[in-house]
This record gives sequence, structure tokens and C-alpha cells, in this order.
Amino acid sequence: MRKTLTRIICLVVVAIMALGCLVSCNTPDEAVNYAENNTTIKVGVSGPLTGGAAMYGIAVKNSAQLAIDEINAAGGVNGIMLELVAADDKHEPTQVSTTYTTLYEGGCQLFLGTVTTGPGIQFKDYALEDGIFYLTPSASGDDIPSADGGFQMCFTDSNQGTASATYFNTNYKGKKVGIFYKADDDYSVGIKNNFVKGLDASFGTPVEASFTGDTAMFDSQIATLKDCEIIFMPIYYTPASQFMKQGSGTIKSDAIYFGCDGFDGIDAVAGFDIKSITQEVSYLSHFDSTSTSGPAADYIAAYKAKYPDQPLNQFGAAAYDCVYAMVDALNKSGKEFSATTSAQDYATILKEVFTSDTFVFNGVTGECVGDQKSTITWNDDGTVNKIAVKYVVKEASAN
Amino acid sequence: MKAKKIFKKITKHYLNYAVIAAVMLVFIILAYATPMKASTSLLFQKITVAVIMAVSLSLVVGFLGELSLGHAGFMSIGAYLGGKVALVLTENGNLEASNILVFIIALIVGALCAALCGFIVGFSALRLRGDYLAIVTLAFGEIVRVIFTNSSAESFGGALGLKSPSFKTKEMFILVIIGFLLILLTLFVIQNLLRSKTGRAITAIRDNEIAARATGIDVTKHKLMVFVISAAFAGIAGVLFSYANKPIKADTFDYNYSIEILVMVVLGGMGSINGSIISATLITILNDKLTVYLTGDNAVFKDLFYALILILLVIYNNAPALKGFREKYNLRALINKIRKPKNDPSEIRGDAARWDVVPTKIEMDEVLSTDIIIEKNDRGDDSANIRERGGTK
Amino acid sequence: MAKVIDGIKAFAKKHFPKKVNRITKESDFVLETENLGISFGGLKAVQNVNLKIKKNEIYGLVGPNGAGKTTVFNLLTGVYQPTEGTFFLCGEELRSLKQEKINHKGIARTFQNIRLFNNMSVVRNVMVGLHSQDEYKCTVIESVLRLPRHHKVEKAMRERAKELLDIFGLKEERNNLACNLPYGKQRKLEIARALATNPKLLLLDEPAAGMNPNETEDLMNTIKLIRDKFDMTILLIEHDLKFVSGLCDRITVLNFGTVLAEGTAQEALNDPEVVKAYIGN
Amino acid sequence: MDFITMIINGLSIGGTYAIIALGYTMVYGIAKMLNFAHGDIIMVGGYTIVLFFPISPVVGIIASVIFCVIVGIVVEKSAYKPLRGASPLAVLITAIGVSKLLQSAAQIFIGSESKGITVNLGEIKMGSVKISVLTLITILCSIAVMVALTLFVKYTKTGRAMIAVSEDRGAAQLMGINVNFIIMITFIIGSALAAVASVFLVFKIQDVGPIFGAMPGIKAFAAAVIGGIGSIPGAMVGGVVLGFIEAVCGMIPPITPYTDAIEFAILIIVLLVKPTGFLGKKRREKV
Repeated sequence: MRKTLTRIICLVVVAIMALGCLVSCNTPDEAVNYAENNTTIKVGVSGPLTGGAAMYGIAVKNSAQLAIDEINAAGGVNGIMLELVAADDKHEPTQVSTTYTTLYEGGCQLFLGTVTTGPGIQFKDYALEDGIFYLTPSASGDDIPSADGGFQMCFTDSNQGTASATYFNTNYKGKKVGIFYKADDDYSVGIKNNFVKGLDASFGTPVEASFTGDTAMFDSQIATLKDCEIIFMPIYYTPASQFMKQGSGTIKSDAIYFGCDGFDGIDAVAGFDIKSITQEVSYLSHFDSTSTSGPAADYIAAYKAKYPDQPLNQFGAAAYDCVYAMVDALNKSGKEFSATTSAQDYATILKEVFTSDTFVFNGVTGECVGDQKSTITWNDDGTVNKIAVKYVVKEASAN
Repeated sequence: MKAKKIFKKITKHYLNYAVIAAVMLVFIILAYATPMKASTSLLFQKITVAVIMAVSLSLVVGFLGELSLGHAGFMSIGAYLGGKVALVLTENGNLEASNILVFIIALIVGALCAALCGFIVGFSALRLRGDYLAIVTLAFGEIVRVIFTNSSAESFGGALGLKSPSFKTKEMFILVIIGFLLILLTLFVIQNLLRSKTGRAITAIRDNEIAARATGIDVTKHKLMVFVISAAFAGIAGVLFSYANKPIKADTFDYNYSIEILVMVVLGGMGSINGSIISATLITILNDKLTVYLTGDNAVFKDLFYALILILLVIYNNAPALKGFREKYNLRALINKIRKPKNDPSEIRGDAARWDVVPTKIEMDEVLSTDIIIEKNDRGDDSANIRERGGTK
Repeated sequence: MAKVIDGIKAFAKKHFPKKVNRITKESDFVLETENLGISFGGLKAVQNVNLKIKKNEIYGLVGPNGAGKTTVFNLLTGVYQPTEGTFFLCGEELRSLKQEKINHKGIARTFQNIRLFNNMSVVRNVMVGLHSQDEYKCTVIESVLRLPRHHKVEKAMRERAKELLDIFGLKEERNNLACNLPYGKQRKLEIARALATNPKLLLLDEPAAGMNPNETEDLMNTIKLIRDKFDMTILLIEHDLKFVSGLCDRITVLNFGTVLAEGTAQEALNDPEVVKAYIGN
Repeated sequence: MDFITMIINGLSIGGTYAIIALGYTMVYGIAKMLNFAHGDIIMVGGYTIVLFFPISPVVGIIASVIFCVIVGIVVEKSAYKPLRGASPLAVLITAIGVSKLLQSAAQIFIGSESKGITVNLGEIKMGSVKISVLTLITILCSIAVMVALTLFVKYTKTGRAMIAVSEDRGAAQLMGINVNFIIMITFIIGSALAAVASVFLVFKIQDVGPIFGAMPGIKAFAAAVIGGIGSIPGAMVGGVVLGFIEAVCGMIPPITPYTDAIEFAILIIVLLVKPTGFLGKKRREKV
């Protein structure tokens, strides 16, 4: 009896398999316009609102909201209001399948992509397949930009590494260089590789020390780097502040900690008194969150007024610029659009503007001279052109 | 009468196949009839992976009775190696990512590599038990993670992750169908294994390893087999995962993910395959839906909830003091009450004489207390060649 | 460092044992031990045990607490490896074989503190005992693919297990969980499981422990029945001298790991050394 | 020069691990359970220190010990005690659950962003070698804790009761020892040790987040196992061994990222070759 049963089961399974193969020949039809019932233009962003990278995601979300509120207060885009939809990807690529579909199927039309690189690659895959356009504020990976509709507001990792190396080549010639990076972080490794590639021969081989994980005791790394005159740190500010605190006695007191855009906000880390260390701390970035004058300061003031206790950093500033850039592009396009226009149609409009040679956007990130906003342009491959500035967080102080 | 018997047998042994096949059919019809939302097919895809993971872990935890905290490590091996093979094949042959042949090769490679690692980890299970084995599996998972994270960009992508070929979202439903078929395969193998003499031997080892040995069960062979089979299916789940995600990052398969699968198995009921399937499905759906509603630090409310449920459930199921309570209030009793069954011979008989306390006697083994063994240890003398166990009981 | 090296050696010794030259000889005895002994780091737990058990015999191993009786059992079933001497089952040397191998060769045992598979039903407990026998052989692949042999073997195993349970009066309870059986029946189930492995020699470790006189009486009959029905040779440990003298054909008295006396129950128990050991001077 | 630095670093990291490992060893040796939540009790201690640090570091340390002990007792009473006598698998899963519970609770109530303090205890020059005061205190303290624990276990009534419980719980109970009380005492000592460890970890890392204690906890358990779980000097040896591995790996850039893998690989090898660790006792299951 059982034998027959087994056979029946097998048959059913095989039949289903066959059916499955049959079905697999079928592909669904054209994309649906999920924005049909919108009353506002929805702007979507996927970023880490939880976990270790949450301060970036939160800053981006808040700043985008700030920009949208400002635009809405000024009458919106062609009279249409904007609305922000943020989804939490926890800085994990596996979460993007949820966040992306939440945004896209929720009717978002303009996309800020992802805040961080890891999830960004997955986002790019989905976005390009659906033919939508995104302008990411801070996903800096080399794989993120795409001529098919993936644009960046920040520098790519390779650009950042190369730019830092160029800066070293001209300003710190012949000094003993150390590198402290996070070996399991794509951002950190990406910048570090390009930095090492870009250094000229006068530096010899830089001393490298790395770490992994979230919290660590850096005794050995500090011991490795203690003779270096300048330490390049392509990492985020939390581990950087830990390193500086732990190394304050051992690292040369006149050494320079030189970071990347991840350093932004290091002076505001809770419990880290940056004056307690003697070394110089500076970084190369497109934005300085301690600015006191110019357009950057205006943004900072507005942000602080609205979100007094929330993290403030260059990620947020970039997101602020992103929203303005997309709105600017829409205004300059001269095309028709409404609240119910599909994301694909918006993508067509935006791609055309962003790849045109004449489109120049004036924002708060990049080099702002006096009260003038910076000039930002984009290459056809989606990468950004603007000037990075060295910001000195703290001068070296004699001890 | 006979028809009733057959029906009973079907509901007892083949119900889960039928349910899964039915869900799959509904899914196929949906996919065929209407353009499927990407979110739906992606959710189903996650469910298929989670179910395979949970069922394969349940083999080790629920039936062999050993705790494996590195199950995600096997999945990682499957995802990376399967993904790499697929990447090489599609790039060199200029094939489409959705090429079924490449997928099958990747599946086999992933499963075999994971099985090999299962064999290695299983080898340590021969010598270690309980807490020690748990820590070894945890260490294994971490080692795998560290190695893949730090691999060179050309080999496995390192920290940037492996950009293996994956299905487009519009074709994701094919992967889901394959996933369903693989669930059926997993069930077929693991369930049939457990419902055979081999499965009996495995549960015997769980219940009492010493008695199992004395009864002539080859403990070595069976433990290795369980680890290999469980790892192979985790590898299969890994390949499925790699075909749905890009890039694959080793951090995904960390200790926390292993724990998540463990939670699925424990919540489903240890030693219950159907329970694992149900809880894996529910938890995956819950995770997916809650991501939208719980943002910021509130997102971990979910973890808090799972941890709480885990603790309460384990205490409810295992606390010696709650034995009476447990026998009085449980799901099975509830179901029986509703169904009003006839007198079941397998019911516990209360009137039977019970000897709860077995008379203890001091005998040779107890006289040979640890003192003597310490002495032996100090001398480094191993002449007695006692079969000691790593873990205490 | 030296300890690590020792550890590696122990590991190698355990998992990659050297080939032991085992002798096979003609023998009239089912079990024959030659100067069997073990020492734990200098303490000689058991030494110079020479047992010669004939076919169909019920043989008793008697001695005060701590005399080394269970250790002898552990030596015979491969739980411990003897440091001295060796033993033969029907003329085949079994020294330093793994536990399961010794069981396959034909020694089955029960435990002093009952060790059943508590979360399995009674009938499945016995079926585990049938697992390794040639007549119920079925590869994993056959069972997974549910080939005809799997069904045949399963059916045969179940039938055989029922037969065994019937002999011990456990057929009614066959679907109960083993842990829910009363104590006396658990003992019987353990014996049934041991018998299911089709042994040549059955080792019973204090089978009557914790039983009332009626149950003991019942057990004595059961053991005799096993011997007659299965043509079995039985070696048992027991404290109850009445039980031993009523049941055993011959006994060996152990004290402090050495043999004090052997012979028929009457002879051995009247031996002055034995009297001294039990009663004192 | 580098060699000396390496030794100092090894001792510094190793000393911290040793203190955590001592807590593990105490609990494992006596309660016979792997307290996965030990690392998270360290996290609780860390947050307490950060909270009270602005008032005074000493207050922070004392508060941390008190708070850790309270958490330890609550966890023991509510989660582990009901499972006394249940299967080891159940206890282990519960411990994992408790660990997750503490982590997620910390994240919900305190936030995922780490909280930092700035501590600089200065350093001492010994010839050409500079040793930070913290390192010195860590090493001395771990040795002191080890000696104190050994003396406690050997020469006090409670300590001897602990040995009795660890040898045979049933027999100890028959001898009139209150096993539950002894196990609770063990947890109190374990939690207090976790608090001490958290002091050194916080002063060293100067930053506390929700998973602050997880990795050090797991590594310290590895240290306890390598040294021989249940053995007090063993925890010290294991901690120092791991500390040295970490120091050596940290000094050789190409293998630095693999530090964790190397440590865990050594753990596996030690376990397979000598499951009782370097100084552990052998135990046999009675047949």
C-alpha cells in the first residue's frame, strides 16, 4: 500500500516539477506604475536606521526631510509637494530586498538609493532592472555609480583614496606613513587600496595595521604604528576615536591623524574629548560639519534647529544636496511631470538632465568660497565632480 | 475502513509534502496569472531558504541532540563556493545568470563543499559533546566568516563581497519554485532518513549514547552522517541564497544568523520537522514585515521578543519543576480535548507502579574518584587508556 | 608542551588504533578471560581475573561493594581497555575492539542504572537493538529512497521486536514511552533490547537491584527462560546471595579486584576467604 | 624592542581575558553550564561605569560591581534555576536566549550608538620600555584575582562546598550543602568578576556599545577552555595564551585580519587534542 502511495507522491512531485519548468518560460509583462495613486512626489531612501551605522542613516533621513520641508514650504516642485519615505536596511545587503520593494512598490518616484555601499550594490541591481534613477548621498563604492541611472553625491572610494594620496604626495613628502584600516569593511579597504596605489615612491612602503569587528583592543595596532609621523585612517569616527584614545600615550605626540569623510563628526563623539589628545586630526572631505560661515553653516543651523539632538555629519549634508539636486534637475528639465508619473518616467527625465553637459548644481557640499555655494557636476558614468577640502578638526597641541 | 486507514497514514506521514506542494501550486498559479510583485517573490525566496536551513539544523539539534552554533557557516560555504562556481561558469561561457544547468552545478558544488566541512566539524563531534561542541561549531562559523571576509578581491571578493550571478527580480519566481522543490527534496531525504532504522539509531544516540554503543550502534558513523547531511542542505540553502542576493557578504552568515535559525528550530519544537517549517516561515514573514514598522532602535524589539519566547519556551519544556504543569497544559492535550479521541494505548498510565528513586550504590567507579585521576594526570601516564569524555555529562 | 604531545598521541591512539594482532583459537568456552586486569594510574582496580564460562551456563559474579564487578563488565564490553590480559569470546580474541564491535561479535549487556532510550517507544527501543544485524541490513540510500528492502526490513524488525516483547510480557505496552514503564518492566525491556542484538553472551549488571521479592522471583524465571529459549550464556552481577545461589550454575567471588573463590554457588560461598570478606574475622 | 612591546601587549590583553575567563571557569566548574550571558553582563557593567564615570571612577567601579551582581542574581534565579537538572542542551539554549535578551534590551533602552569616556592613566617608563599604568594594573589585578579565588576555594567553608558541588551535586546535597545557595554564590562571584573585567575593558577601549561584551566573552570562554575549564590557574594560562596570539597577530600586518580565525582554530585544535585543556581535570562518565 505504502509503495503505491510513495509512487503517487513521486508522480505528483515530478508533475509539479514539469509544471514549474513550463511556467519558468513565462515572464511577467511590463512594469506596473506603482505611483498611480500618489498625491505627492515620493522620495525614497534606504539606509541604516538601526545598528552601528545608524548615525549615517538617521542624518540622511533627517536632512532629506529638512530639504523636502524647505522645498514644500517654498511651494513644492511645480506646485507638487514632496514626501519622504525612509526604509531601514540595517547596513545589511540582505535587507535591501525588503527595503527596495517597500519603497518601489510603495510608489516612490525619486530615489536617494542607499546610504552605505554594501546594501547599495544590491539596490543598484534592483534599480537598474526596474529602470529607475537614484542619486545616492553617501554610498561611495566604486560599483555604485552607473551610466544607466546610478549617480553619486559623494566621491567614490577610489577617488577618495587617490585624492588623499595626491594630497600626501604634495604636502607630506617623505614622511613615514602608517595606515590604520578596518579589514572587514568594504569602504575602508576600498579607500586604502587606492591610497596605497596612489602614493609616490618617496614614502616607501607604508606601515599597515588593521582591525576587524566592532570593538577591539588596539594595543598591537598602536604598537605597530607608534613610529609613524602621519597615520592615514580610512575608517568611521567611532573606531577612530577609540584608536586615538587608546593610543594617546604611545603614538608620536606630533603625529597627524588623517582621515576621510568618515571622520566627519569625530569631535562630537560622546565621551571623546578631542582636546585630550595631542596629535593633529584632520581629514579630506566635501563637507565640514563644524563650519561657521557660508552655505554649509546655514544648512547646519537649519538642521540643528529642527533636530537638536540628532547626529549631524556630511552624509546628511550630501542627502540635503541630493534632494535639491533632483528638484533642480526636474525644474531645469522643462518636461511635464505630475505626482502620478511613474518612477521610470522620472528616471528618463533625470538621467537626461544629469548626463547633460550644461547641468551644474550649486550645493552645500564641496568647496564653498565665502557665501557662494559650491559647484557640482556629474560625469556620464554617474560619478561626481566637486572639490574636496582638507578640514583640520584639531591642530596639534604641545603637551 | 481501509480508505480511512490510508487517509490516516497520508495525514500522518505525507501531509507536509502535500501542504508544501499545494502552496507551491498556488504560488505557480499566482506567478503565472498575474505579474507578481517583486516583494512577494523575494519574501517567498527568503522563506524557502529559511525553511531548508531550519529543517537541516533540526536534524542536528532536535534529533542528534547536539547544539550547532555554526550552521550559518555551512550556508556561507555553500553560498560562496556555489556562487563562485556559477560566476566562473557564467563569465567564461557568457551564459545567462538564470541558466539552469549552471545553477544545478553550483548547487552540487555548494552542497558537496558544505558537506565536506560538515564532515570535518562532525569529526570533532566524535570527541566532544554539549557545550564544547557548541563552542567548536561557533568557532567554525567565525573562522569561515573571517576567511571569506579577508579573502582577496579576485578570489571571493573579500570585504566587498562576492558578486555572484543572481536571478533578476522578474525571474525570482523561478528561484522560488526551485526553492520549493528543494524544500521537498530536503524533506524527502531528512524525513525518510529519520523514519528509517538509521533515524532510530540517531535518536537512540541522542537519548543515551552509552547505551547506544552497548547496543551495537556505530556512533561515529551516525554522528558524521548527521553532520554531513545537515551541512549539505545548509550548503544548498546557501546556493539558493547566493542566487537571490548580490553581493554575498560573509557578515550575513555570522553567529547571529546561526542563532536565528536555532530560534526557529527551538520555537518549532525540538525534534519536530513540521514545527521547524512552520516557525521558519512565520519568523521570516514576521522579520520581513516588521522591518517596515519597527525602525530605529525599536527594530530590536523583535529580537527581544524572540529571546524572551526562547527562554520561556525552553523553561516550559524542560524545567523539572514544571513537569506536572506541562503534562496538564500542552498543545497536544488541547488538540486531544477538541478532537475527543478514543482510548489511546500510548496514553500514559497513571496507575502503573513507579520507582522514581533508583537505589544508589557506591561502587568501583565512585571509589575511583577524581583524586586518583589527578595523580595520573600529573604523571602524564596514560597507561590505563580510559575512554574519557570531553564534556561532563 | 609535553602534555600537548601526549594529547596528540592519545588522540591518534584512540582514533587511529594500531593493528592489534588478535588470536583465534579453538575453545570450548563461550567466554574465557586470561589474567584480565586494569589499573587506573597505579591503582589496580581489577587484576588476574580468569573466567571460563561454558555454553548455556548462568554464571554469577559476586563480591562486596567496590570489588570491581562492574569494571569487569566494562572491560568485557570495551568501555575500558584492559591494561593486562585479554579475553576470548568463543575462542576469538576481542581485546581493544570498540564497544559496538564487541557487541557485534556477540556480547550484550544491561546497566546497573537502567539506560533506556527514554524518549522512544518500547518497541523502538528493541528495534534499535536489532539495528546492526545482518538480516536487517539496509543501506541509508535504500531507506531514503524507500526501496523495497527498506519496507521489508522495517516490517521484519517490527515483527521480531514484537516477538521479543511478547516473551517478556511487554507486548501490551509496546507503544508506551520507555520512561513511562514501571521499574521492573524497564529492567525487562533493557534485557529484551540486549537480546535483540543476538548475543552469544549476555551480561546482566545487578538485574534484581531495587526489586521486591515477587519481582525477583519473576526475574529469576525470566532469566532461566532466556537461557532455555535463546540457548544463551549469561554472566550476571548480583548482591542477593539467595538470588545467586538459586540461579547460577557457577560463581566467581571478587574482592578488591582479585578473585577470592570460584566454583558452584555452594562451594564458593562457603570458602573461608569469602566468609572472611563478607562477614569479617 | 618589538619583542618586549609584544610581550607587554600580550600580557595586557591576556590579563583582561583572564579575568573574564575566571568568571566563566567559576560558573562552568560549579554550575556545570556555559553562561553565554557572561559577556553581556560585562556589557551591563560597562554601561554602568560610563554612566557613573562623570561622578567619580571609583563610584563607577563600585556601582558596576553592584549592578552586575544584581543582574547576575536575577538571571540565575529567573532563567537558570528552573532548569536545574534539565538537559544541558536546554540550559545552553536558555543561556543564549539570555545573552540575546540583554543585548537587545541594552539597544532598546540605551541605544545602538556606543557611549564613550576618556581615560588616560598615564604610563611608567622602565628603561627604554613604556608600560601604561592600565596594563600594569590589569596584569597585577588578574594575578591577584586568581590567587584570591584559589585561596577562597581552598580555605573557606563556602569554597570547599563549591568544590563538593562541582564534584558531585547529589552527594553534596546529601552532605547538607545547600546546592542552590552555593550556585547562587558562584554566580555572584562570576558577575563580580565580570564587573571587574568590564572596568578594564572600558578603561582600555573607552567605548561601550550593546555588543561590547559579546566578542571578549566568547574569546574569554575560548581562553577558559584552552586553559582547562574549571581550573583557576588554567583560566589565567588560557587568557595569556590568547593575549599573546592576539598581540603577535596584531604585530604582523598580513595576518592581523585573521586574528579571530587563528584564535578559534587554536581553540578547536586544543579541544580535539586535549578536551580538558592544559590544566583541566579529567572526568569520566560512569557506566
